[in-house]
Amino acid sequence: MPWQIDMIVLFFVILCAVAAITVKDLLSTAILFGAYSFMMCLLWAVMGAVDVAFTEASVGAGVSTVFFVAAVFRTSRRTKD
Amino acid sequence: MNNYPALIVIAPLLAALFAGLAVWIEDRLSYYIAILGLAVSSFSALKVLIQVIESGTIQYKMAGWDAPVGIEYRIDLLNAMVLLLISGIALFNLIASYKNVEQEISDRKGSFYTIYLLFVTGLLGVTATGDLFNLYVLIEITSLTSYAMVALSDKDRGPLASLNYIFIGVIGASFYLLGVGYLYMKTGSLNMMDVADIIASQHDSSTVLVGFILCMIGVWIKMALFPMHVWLPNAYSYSPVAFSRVVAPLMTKVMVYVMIRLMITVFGFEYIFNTLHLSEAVVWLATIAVLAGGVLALAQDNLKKILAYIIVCEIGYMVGGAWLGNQSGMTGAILHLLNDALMTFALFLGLGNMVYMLGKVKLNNLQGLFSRMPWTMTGFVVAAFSIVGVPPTCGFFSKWYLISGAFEAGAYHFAAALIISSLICAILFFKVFEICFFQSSPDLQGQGHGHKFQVMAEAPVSMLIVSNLVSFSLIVVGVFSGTIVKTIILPFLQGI
Amino acid sequence: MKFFGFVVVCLVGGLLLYGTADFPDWGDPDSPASTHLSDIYIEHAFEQTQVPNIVTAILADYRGFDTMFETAVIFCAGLACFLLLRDFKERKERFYRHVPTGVILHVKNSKKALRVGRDFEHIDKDWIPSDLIIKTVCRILIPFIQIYALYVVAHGDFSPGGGFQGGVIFGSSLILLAISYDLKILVRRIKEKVLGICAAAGVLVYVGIAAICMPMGKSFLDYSALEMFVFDPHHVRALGMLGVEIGVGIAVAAVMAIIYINIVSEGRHDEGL
Amino acid sequence: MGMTDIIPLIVAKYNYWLFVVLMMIGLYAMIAKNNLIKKLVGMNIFQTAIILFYVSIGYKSGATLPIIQNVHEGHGHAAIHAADYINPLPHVLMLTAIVVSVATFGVAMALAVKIYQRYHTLEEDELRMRLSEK
Repeated sequence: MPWQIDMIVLFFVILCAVAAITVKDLLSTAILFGAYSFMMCLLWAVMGAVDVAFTEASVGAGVSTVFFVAAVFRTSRRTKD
Repeated sequence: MNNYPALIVIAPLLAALFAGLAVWIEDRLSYYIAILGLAVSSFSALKVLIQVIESGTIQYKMAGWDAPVGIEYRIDLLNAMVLLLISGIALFNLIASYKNVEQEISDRKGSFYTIYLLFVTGLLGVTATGDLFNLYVLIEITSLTSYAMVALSDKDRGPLASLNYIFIGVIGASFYLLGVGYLYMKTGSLNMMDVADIIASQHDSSTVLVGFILCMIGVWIKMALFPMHVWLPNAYSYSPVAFSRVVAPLMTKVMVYVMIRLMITVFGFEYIFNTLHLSEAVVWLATIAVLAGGVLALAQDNLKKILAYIIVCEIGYMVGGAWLGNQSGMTGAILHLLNDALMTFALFLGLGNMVYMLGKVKLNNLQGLFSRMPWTMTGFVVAAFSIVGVPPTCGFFSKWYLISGAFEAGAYHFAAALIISSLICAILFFKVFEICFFQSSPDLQGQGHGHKFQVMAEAPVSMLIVSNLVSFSLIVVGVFSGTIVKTIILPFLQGI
Repeated sequence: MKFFGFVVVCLVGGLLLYGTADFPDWGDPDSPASTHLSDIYIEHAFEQTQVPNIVTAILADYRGFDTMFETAVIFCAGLACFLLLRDFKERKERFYRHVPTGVILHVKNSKKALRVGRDFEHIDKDWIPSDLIIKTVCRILIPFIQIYALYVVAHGDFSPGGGFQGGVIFGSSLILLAISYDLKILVRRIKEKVLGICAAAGVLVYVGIAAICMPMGKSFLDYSALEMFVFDPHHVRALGMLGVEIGVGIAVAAVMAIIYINIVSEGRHDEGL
Repeated sequence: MGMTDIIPLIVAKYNYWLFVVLMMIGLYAMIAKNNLIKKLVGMNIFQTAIILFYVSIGYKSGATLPIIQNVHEGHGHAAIHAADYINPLPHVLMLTAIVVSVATFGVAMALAVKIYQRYHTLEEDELRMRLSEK
């Protein structure tokens, strides 16, 4: 498996992670978090862990993000950092 | 086919699920299901302990697969003892808790018992398993249940304390998982015995070293060793009393058990004490933990918090004893694991009775308690004596082993810390007793009855029986300490 | 706190990097992890369990004991959310919409509840008219998502997937129903009681199948004890795995819905996204 | 050491280095961030980084997915070579770990909602202020 693909995806994963924790709006964090999970899922698919990738796609990028949005809906989007 | 080892863990799990179903049919049923499940579990644990004493280590292959391929339960003298301890304490606590639960969480009893059973299942599984990853999953069950419980009771601060507990708990469990990953990297196996065989030839690997450190830090966080203890006092004082009575004696002790298991079975003394040179640092850490726990306990004014900090102090005893690197120290640590679980349980039973009758347990609420709740206080005093280490209660004997181990190892600072902390505990409890004994309750004093007679307002009989029975067992265990050491602990240590 | 965090991160990061020094290369086929147990599983899994997806074979058979507790963790999470958030008190304020005219009424006293019928409907506080396109598309999609979820559960032996993934997908189809229409419709269609019972019963299916093996004379979870119950003894392990995967699927789907409903309605089960 | 030596070293190890970086991003967010939800995001990054680590352990170059091919054609069991398939064990472990992490995440979100109900804020410093007022 070409390691170049792995490296590029990994770069995006780290980018999404940093963005998710620095952006100053929790709804944006939720979306970036979903993107992060999906990038992670791609990374695992590249490494051949299809079952794990499938689970992450349905859980991390799917249901977790929905929980996240639901919680933000019931709390607030405001964040200081 | 001998299915008792599996039954110890499965019975409470099945009971939890049936209790979870019973919530939707009839709430009261769940209590009886819980009692039944834990009774089966305790009985199996007793059977297993007898079998292990008679015929040695039992291996139970889950799904019928041989050890490194499948998951195995490997029950030797140490975990047979701890299993009986856990299931017994959980059962007795359940008997004593009926009224507490009615009082505190009457609208969600069924769910409470379900969570309680799942928690006990987790503890039992952690103790019985011989597989590193299975251990992680079960630690997560115990953690998740305790997060829920901490948030439940105290409506005010509970949720925040629980969320902080989640953060620390996740870091602890993740460090452990990461450590297992590092070991897996070098060994390719997850079974404890198998991993031990493979790393025996890789003692100089930095990966194994980091794996070891990560596992230890994870377990220390989970057991609240001193600098990592911040979550414990809040977590234990906010959970419902019926739950804190089981989580306080068992959760930390089970983590101490995990530490001892990792040290003995997976890494081996040879690696820890001869290849690494960490033991002195850890004994110093334990010394600081013992002293800090004692001092912090002195500063509290709430009985729940005092007891929580005493636990922090006791953890220092066990960690220090295990890391002294000699037989007396390890014997002391294992014996103290047993004794401390019983002592803490007895103390928290007394606390539960007080909470039931008084509501709040700040120190100035406790005035005149000796005359109002004499039976509760009898049990409480015996437990307190045992914590201080007065013979013939069991606390004395384990401290004896620990101190002699400390002298053997030349760790005089640790021995000194043990003695100082015993003094601190003595001061602390006499302060409590003074309030309970000499000062009479203010609301009763002013009523002008003419004579100093106070109404007895004792907790229900079921709670009293359990609390006095457990306190009595402290003396029994103390008297039979020699037998326990000879039949269980020494054969275990020699069999390594 | 920032400085403290930075110090901790540097220390831990340094420790972890120190540990990587002795790692085998990434992707090295001869690393201990890829040779010791892995080879046994790869070479024997199919022959012993008749399941081509080795991950499923390990998940539900060799290490099925882990998976059982994993399902218990999920059940526990659902129960915890229920226990923490569920609030049986009704909201005092209510909002109604007069359907023919579109006028919205705000009733502050809960005793003066309006009768919900053809004229009035009970609506959320932050009600916005639902979009016809979204509704229609979701109505078409949901059955397909559910069938796909069942496929993922049933086909987990042969392809990626299994009870957990299928359960999550099924649960998300329920959540989609709530998002596209209204939380009330979901709660009305699937009662809380049904979800609660499904969550416990799903785990019970797993533990039950595993426990039946004990009185049959084999150890816990040893599916080969179930030979007399199945029509095809050669595939007894594969069928046992299918059984437990179905249990996992039921439990997970129910728990996902429970968590979502409780979070989004703050435990009141009346209004939400 | 020329370029030709460095690249294989980087290729061999970069995955592990970057997993450490990712994990430390999560840990830092958990410790240093002020908002509870941000901390939760950090927690999730921390956990997924560990999963990434395990999945990286399982990767084997020159091997394919751990699903046995051609089962319906070949009747014998002889044709399975361990070197052809990726190590499946870490995948199994990580499925469990993902489940555990989503369970924790759900409970934590429920707690966050409950904290907000009570204090109308999720910022730690404000929460601390509210608590000390009482």
